[in-house]
Amino acid sequence: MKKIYFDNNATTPIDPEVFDAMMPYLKEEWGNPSSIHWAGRGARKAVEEGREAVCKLLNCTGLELIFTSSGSEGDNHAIKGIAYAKKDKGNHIITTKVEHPAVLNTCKALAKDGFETTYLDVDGDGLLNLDQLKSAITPKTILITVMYANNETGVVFPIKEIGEIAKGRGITFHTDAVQAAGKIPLDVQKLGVDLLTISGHKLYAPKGIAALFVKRGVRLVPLIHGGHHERNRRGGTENVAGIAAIGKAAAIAMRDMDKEAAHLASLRARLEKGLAERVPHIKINGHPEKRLPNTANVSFEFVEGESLLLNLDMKGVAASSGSACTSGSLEPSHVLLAMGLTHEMSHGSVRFSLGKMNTAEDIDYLLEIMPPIVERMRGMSPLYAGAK
Amino acid sequence: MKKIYFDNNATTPIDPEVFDAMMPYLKEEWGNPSSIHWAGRGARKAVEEGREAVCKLLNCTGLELIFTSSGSEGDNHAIKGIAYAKKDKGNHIITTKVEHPAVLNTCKALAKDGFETTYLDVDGDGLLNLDQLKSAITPKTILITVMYANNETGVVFPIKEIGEIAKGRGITFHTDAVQAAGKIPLDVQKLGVDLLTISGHKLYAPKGIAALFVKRGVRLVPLIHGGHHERNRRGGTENVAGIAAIGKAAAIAMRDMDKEAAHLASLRARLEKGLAERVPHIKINGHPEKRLPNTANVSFEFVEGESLLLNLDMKGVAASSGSACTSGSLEPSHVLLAMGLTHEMSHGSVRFSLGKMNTAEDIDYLLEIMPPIVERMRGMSPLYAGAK
Amino acid sequence: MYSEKVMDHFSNPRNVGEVDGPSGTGMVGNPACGDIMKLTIKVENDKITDVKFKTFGCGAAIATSSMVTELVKGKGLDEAEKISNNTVAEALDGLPPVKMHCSNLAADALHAAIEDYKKKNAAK
Amino acid sequence: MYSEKVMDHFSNPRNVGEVDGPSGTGMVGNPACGDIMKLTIKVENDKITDVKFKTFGCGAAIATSSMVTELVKGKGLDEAEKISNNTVAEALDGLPPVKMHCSNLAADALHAAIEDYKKKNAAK
Ligand SMILES: Cc1ncc(COP(=O)(O)O)c(C=O)c1O
Ligand SMILES: Cc1ncc(COP(=O)(O)O)c(C=O)c1O
Repeated sequence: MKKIYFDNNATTPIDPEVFDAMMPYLKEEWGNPSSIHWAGRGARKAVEEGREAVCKLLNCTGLELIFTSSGSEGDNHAIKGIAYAKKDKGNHIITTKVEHPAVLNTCKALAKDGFETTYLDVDGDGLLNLDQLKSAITPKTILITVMYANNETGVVFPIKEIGEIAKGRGITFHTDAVQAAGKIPLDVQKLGVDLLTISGHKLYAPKGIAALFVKRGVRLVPLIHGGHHERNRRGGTENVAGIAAIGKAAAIAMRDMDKEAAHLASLRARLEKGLAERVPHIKINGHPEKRLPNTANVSFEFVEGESLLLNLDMKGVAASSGSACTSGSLEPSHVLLAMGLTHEMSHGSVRFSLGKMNTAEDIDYLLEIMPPIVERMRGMSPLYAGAK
Repeated sequence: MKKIYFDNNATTPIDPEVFDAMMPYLKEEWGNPSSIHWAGRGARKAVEEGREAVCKLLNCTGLELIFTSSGSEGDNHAIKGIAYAKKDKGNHIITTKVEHPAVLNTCKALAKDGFETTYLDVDGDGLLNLDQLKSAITPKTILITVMYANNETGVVFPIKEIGEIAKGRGITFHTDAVQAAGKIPLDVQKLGVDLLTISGHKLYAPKGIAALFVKRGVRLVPLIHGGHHERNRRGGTENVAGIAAIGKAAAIAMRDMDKEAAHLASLRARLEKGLAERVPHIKINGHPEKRLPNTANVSFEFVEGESLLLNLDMKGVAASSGSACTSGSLEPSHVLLAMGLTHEMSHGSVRFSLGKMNTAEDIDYLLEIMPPIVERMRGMSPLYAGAK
Repeated sequence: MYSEKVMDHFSNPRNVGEVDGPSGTGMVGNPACGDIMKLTIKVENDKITDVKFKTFGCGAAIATSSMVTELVKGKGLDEAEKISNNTVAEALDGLPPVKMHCSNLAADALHAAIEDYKKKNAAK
Repeated sequence: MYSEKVMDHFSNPRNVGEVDGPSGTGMVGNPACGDIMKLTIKVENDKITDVKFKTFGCGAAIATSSMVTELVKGKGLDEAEKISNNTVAEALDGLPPVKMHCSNLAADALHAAIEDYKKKNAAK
């Protein structure tokens, strides 16, 4: 059966170049980078080269990068690390209602330690109101954490502007750039952020490796205490193969991003236009322009998302509904609800997130199979009058 | 040049069977285990099979196992997780002076939050005094964390006895079994522990994957908040390939442990006996019997460890001095100092930690090159009268 | 995630639609949960002679709806009333734990339809 | 970790031992740090005509000891006194940062030896 993967925001395939780059570290060069003997030297070199490559993508120095095991670890490290480091200065955090659970649940957990969080609204297009942000700031505000791009809708937030607001007031600024990495430019100097999270497995590298940028001079409490690794900022023997992989993935992203972004944008346009032409009663969620080039979030009125996904899966098409991370739960997407969608429309949403392996033929196949699926499911729906 | 690896406590090579087991998840099965479509199903299956295999090694149920990224993360998760979960009950922790930095530095960090830690002594053989442990317990003691086997000397602590002391008093008991796993039996039921840490890269699996056993009913605060992964106990997309790898490694450990332990013990005896016969003024550190079968920690009087390691490395032999994790520092081993060794003797220690690929020929090669190296270095030493 | 039986009922649902001139109608669930089921039954001589469903919901919701119609077709009302959500889940070889609460409403819809029929009948 | 020069001096250390009837002896370092250096010099006409070392310590400690003996052999005392630990590290193409403080004592040992020589000489 055909297999078409439209779930690249959940995780990406591993790029064959990345696979090749990590192999030596699973075969001959399995040493511990801390060892001074032959077995450690190759590993140490891989760690430093991987660091350099990721630093190039982010435009930062090696001293400013901490390798972590996941985007979630990076988000936790950044948010808890700053909160505890600055707790004498204040206890107020500002974030948004549409963050990933790694951010939202970390902020919630900090409430038990006396931290208070303001969750900013988004409008119907998924955009923030920077005036609301400004007026949320209090003398006790120590941290703003706002994602660069939303995983469900692809909506991109104005990180540079938020950074300027934060800087003027001495507030530390973190951005979760897990979905932005590799899709839109990610220059920490230009963005003006203090901390930034990325994750390998959204970037054609494997799961289990990620990185956190921490601007020179920004102090934070470690999340994982231990040995001298990562300059005493993150204990644990380095995931050498993973670091080689994310380094390669970063280098590829640097090299190919412009080309890939154009490719993705054109496929996405084909998909959205095609669906709108073929399927009535749909809504494309998120601001039409201020979005990642690869993400299409579509609500199909009168039907429920999971049932669409199962139908798509039966035809070999992988997509998702809500974020993959919360697909184990039954709650409708908190992101779409925050954008003002009804429960029905939120439940009826499907996310198509494209990747660099996708082709125009993939889109055309989807456009062929989607209308009858939607029609069939609507025919079963008690909410759909048109079918009677 | 010959390459002989005697640094298996720092990290192990990846077993070819383990390599093969993880490959599918870096090639075709790169899906996100949370996804409900085809790409997620194979990944989900791998996670569940990996979990089962590790559970078999530990003799626990799947609900009791959390996959983590490193032994250090496991130790941090266990110790901070229990400390914060039980902080209303008390603020006192008991550990030993010879733990890994992942434990020691976590306890130190907790001091800033009002937790107090008692660090138990060891004697000249590296053993604990359980009476000291008993009398260290106060009504405020919430956690005992004592390693199963020491990474530098291989000394094994009486976990079962400590577990009985803890249980009688309602104190949670964690053991860092990173070095024990695969070398000595590890049955959490028989050991009577509440939490237990293992790490893949000490068990012929790759770096970046590890696991924490948490006994049913033991509540702890997550270290990494996020999505619903690992039953809401550890956010972050699962390291699927890593989990497949540690699962395979656990299955191999189950299958081969008895045979391997005998093999290691006989090689280690050959090494220690051979060195004692050929090199004067040496001391083998740690209790002669209560040790892992693979670890030989030897102090060479009058010379410094690093200079021995460099000489060994020039002959293709990889060993370490102190723990690999602290080799970036200049401090003599805290473990050997705690055992009462002088600074010179601590500085003069070399750890040979054997692995399943080692052979009698490897040992004989070491026995051949070691005496002239020590002699040469002693000839340069101002502390060595014999050479004058 | 789902058993083969669930997938069978999901992809080939039995008795979709609404019976003509239903003797009773049951509608349960709500949009917040993401599951709404509408069951219509035809009752003759205290027997369910026809039954159809319409469902807005996930795979489990559709499969349980389909299954319940198979289970009750031709059954007497007494027997039909004994069918529980668990009966339905078991007939499908089980459901994922996360789906047991929200999406397993088909028997509720059936009971609502029977009650509706009884109310209408009592009124006659 | 170490430069080639360091490894060269470590594996082929120059001037190991103690000079016969030394004009001055310098001993620096302590066991806690893991580095102890003993430097003996022969001085004739304010020139260092011979110099030898004995060192207990890591690779850096041995290489710096060896290097300092090369640097001062045949030099006048004035010139020798100007040699700093940094001079030695530079002559070795640098040392790992972690080694700069503890293990880079060779010039200190040299200065201690010169001082010892001067003290002895003044006493004469
Ligand atoms: C006893 C012990 N605990 C914990 C660790 C940390 O394990 P990891 O490197 O996987 O974080 C090690 C390894 O260095 C160890 O030997
Ligand atoms: C925006 C965002 N942040 C954080 C994460 C968490 O990343 P990871 O799965 O690497 O923990 C994800 C991925 O699910 C994401 O999309």
